Amino acid sequence: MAARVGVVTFPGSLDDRDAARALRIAGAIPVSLWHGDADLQGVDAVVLPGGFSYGDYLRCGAIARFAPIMSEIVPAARSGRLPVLGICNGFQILCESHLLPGALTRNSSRHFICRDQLLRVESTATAWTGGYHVGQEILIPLKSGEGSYVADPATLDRLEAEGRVVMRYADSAPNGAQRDIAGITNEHGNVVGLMPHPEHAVEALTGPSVDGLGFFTSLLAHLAEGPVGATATAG
Amino acid sequence: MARVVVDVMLKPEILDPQGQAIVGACGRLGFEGIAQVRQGKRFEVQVDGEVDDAKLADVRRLAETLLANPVIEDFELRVE
Amino acid sequence: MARVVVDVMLKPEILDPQGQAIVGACGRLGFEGIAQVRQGKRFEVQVDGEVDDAKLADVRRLAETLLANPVIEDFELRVE
Amino acid sequence: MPEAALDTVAKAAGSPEAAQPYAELGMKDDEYARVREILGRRPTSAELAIYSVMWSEHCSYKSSKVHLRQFAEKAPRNDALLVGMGENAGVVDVGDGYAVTFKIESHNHPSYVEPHQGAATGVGGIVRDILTMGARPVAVMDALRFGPLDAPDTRRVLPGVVSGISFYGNCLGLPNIGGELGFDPGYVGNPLVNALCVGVLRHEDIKLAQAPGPGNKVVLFGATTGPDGIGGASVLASATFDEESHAKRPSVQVGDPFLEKLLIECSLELFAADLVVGIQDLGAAGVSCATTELAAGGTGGMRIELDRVPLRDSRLTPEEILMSESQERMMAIVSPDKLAAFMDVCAKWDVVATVIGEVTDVTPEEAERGGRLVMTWHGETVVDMPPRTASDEGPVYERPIARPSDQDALQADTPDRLPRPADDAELRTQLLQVLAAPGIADPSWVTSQYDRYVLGNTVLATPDDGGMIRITDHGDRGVALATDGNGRYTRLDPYAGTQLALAEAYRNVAASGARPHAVTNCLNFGSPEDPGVMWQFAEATRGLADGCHELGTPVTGGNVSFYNQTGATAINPTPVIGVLGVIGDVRDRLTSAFPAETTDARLYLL
Ligand SMILES: Nc1ncnc2c1ncn2[C@@H]1O[C@H](COP(=O)(O)OP(=O)(O)O)[C@@H](O)[C@H]1O
Repeated sequence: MAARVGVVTFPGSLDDRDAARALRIAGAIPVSLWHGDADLQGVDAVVLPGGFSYGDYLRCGAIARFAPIMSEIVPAARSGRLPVLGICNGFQILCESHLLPGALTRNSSRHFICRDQLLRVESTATAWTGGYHVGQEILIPLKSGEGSYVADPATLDRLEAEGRVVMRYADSAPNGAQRDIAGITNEHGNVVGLMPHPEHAVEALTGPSVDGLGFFTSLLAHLAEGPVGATATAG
Repeated sequence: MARVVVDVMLKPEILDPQGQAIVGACGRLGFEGIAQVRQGKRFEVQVDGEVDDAKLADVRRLAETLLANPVIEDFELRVE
Repeated sequence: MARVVVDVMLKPEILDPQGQAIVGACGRLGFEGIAQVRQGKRFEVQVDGEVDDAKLADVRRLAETLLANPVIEDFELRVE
Repeated sequence: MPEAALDTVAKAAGSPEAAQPYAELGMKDDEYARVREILGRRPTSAELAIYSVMWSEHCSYKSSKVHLRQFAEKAPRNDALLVGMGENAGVVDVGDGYAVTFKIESHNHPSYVEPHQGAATGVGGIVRDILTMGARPVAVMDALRFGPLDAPDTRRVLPGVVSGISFYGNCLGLPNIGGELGFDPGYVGNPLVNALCVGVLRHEDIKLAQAPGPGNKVVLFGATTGPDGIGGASVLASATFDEESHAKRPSVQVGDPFLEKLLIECSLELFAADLVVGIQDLGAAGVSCATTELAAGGTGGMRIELDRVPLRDSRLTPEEILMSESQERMMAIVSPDKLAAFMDVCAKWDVVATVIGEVTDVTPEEAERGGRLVMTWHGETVVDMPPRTASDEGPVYERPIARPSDQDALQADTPDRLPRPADDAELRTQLLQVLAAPGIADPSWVTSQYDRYVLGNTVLATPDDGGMIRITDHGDRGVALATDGNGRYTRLDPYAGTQLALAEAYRNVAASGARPHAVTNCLNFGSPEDPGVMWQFAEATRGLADGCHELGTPVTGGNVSFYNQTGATAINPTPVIGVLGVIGDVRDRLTSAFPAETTDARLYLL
């Protein structure tokens, strides 16, 4: 049976339909989850999509973190059970929820940046990147105003040491992200936060490439294999 | 080095969507008795040397032209 | 109704592109002697009734959980 | 603040001689006299507020109407047009039961006053127009004109405008699929910010601005009403921007794209559940416009309790509520049995919704007079007027027209007198100059601030000549769009210049592989009270109507922006023409670049 993957819609989510489309193309069944329902409907994994939840007025992701659905997602994700991919605003929500360390701050250019971005895969030991190979370069859109990843040096060192930097901007970070970090994972490898948008690179017609599909097909392969811990060590 | 703080707030008649979003969140998070929140900007301006009248006038001009948008915002200035 | 002001500033070690851009602009606009500018947020929180210790504790909790992100920001609170 | 005395209908009837500030509200003596004639008494101040905004140039098209008629009169026969001009936006059949609606609108003056918010609310306004037709907005474009890059004011205006469009459009989740960026000294004190939105709907989902069915409820939903842009409709949008209006500047409209996003999702859910009978967005003339237009489009009768309008500032007077331009508001007509379901959907999206009145029956005599709109304020009647006289029967002017005296000299001044490059080096220098001109050079410093990927259906966007989107998630049908305009050409020859703009947009669409289907336009001109400007306008509209006739492509809507001038100096006449095309299979689209895999291909110059 095809995997059922939830896509959460917060007020102000924008890329939820795109994430659902990407999952469908990858062969999963997207399940729409509403921020106000504390109910995961038994999904096998969750995508927190991009957008401007609550207008991002206070701080990106700061208000969405407290949505009822997050009260279900956070414990399941923290325990390593539930694979969660946070894209852009979703990444910000994961940081605000302390599922991932660090924070995302204003681009160093102070402008919103929409561009096709080359990334280098740094870790395949996650639920979402097992199908790539380390060192592979992929081209997917980056579109954000607050995409500059920051954390204190100790945290950064730990992330590096534990192999938890998942993607880096090839060349250099266009937004000022520390150590060119574009995406990271938690200690179990089930939670991944990524600033660029793989769901916008799943069809040759509408994306700069189809390189983003790998996130979603990786998840399906991972779910087919069994529990997260197994792949995390096998990766 | 001395510091001048410039507080910039939206004029009271101007819509403040940010403040509204926060009040909404307060309600959902169970913070009672929060009647209104307005969000503005705070600038900490470090000036070289003492803050004399001329410096202060400079910072005021800076606030008017750069830090605040007088069409929609008011500002206040104080030496700290 | 009483007002509690919450000032939120980026921690000193975190890059503040806004502040830097302002310092840069100061130079171009001929404002001399501006050594540094940092931009933060100012929240004016109106609470119902008096600001007693319990209310203040509430606002502090609000600041910690919602208004500021302790990973990158510090905050200060004062009754006005 | 002292409570202003309430001006009621009873008071108005008893004090015919009371002096009224109609001139300050932009009304002419004869217009005011006509209001008195219609009402058979002096208007109340609330009625005066309604007539002044509804009869403003901006809302009534009083100077342009006689010229715009030819778009319909000369319109080619076209079965694709499902809704023509006159509604919020035209609707075009694109096949398979789908339709698209698109329109371009100006927000020039507000963007000069406060560039970021002005441009942002410009996007917000056009998106609500499209939503109001029953469509899901799916893409935006922006056509911009500024003074020279090194003009001091350009430094204030340009970044603000771009950040405003970026902020609002990105936050709404609408891909920006194209636009224009032009520079000319004429736009220093008067930038042009024209925003286009396109939406997709099924044929059966078309919604109209009408209020049929006595007993149906009038519901205001969305943002609360504040003092935004009060007087803006008549002062800001249609009067010359000068020092004086600087001084009495009304409070600037601030956009809340987050609320607009909720409003979009909420409205689409309301439409899908068939919970609205008629709908109108609140634009420049706010409640005045929505109530008079909805009533006029229905039974003609409506009763409104103005004190029920939820306010952001409790001190607002009825007149101010009627003139407020607060953004992100809509008005719906809802049958009583569906009201509870309507309110539930609004609550789901955290959208405030309030019943403020109901549709009423009118007698045949009242219908004859233009219907009957009654508004009360805490029980006192402050408005009692025939709504159609405000919405449809405003003044219409045949403004004097005169070919500018310098037109011949301008046309005689051909490029022939310019020196030709003497050698290769000079040619090279000149070419580099042209390529480096900000209007020609790579605009990605602007376009990279716009999200072009969101919704996942963008097939072509910057840097291609036109934008193209797939209109459904499951098929391959798409539409292409391009906007073009050239103020210098149009100044030289308004008739031909407008046709050139049309032809360029048409070619851009055709070159993408789509078949041009419909035309929208935003006519940016100086003061209609200047006969020279009016001549330009007459020539431009004639050129567009003839051109559309020739090409067999109808004008489905548009917008007129007059009074684009600094002091007595008008901008170059700048009609911006948008063309929409249809493509059966977006996979057949053509990009502007040479495909990477082509070698040995031949180049043809047509
Ligand atoms: N203000 C704008 N907003 C969005 N896209 C724009 C804007 N200005 C220019 N573009 C896009 O940039 C590209 C190049 O623009 P331009 O040089 O004006 O094109 P053209 O060669 O057709 O005149 C086009 O894809 C155009 O749609």
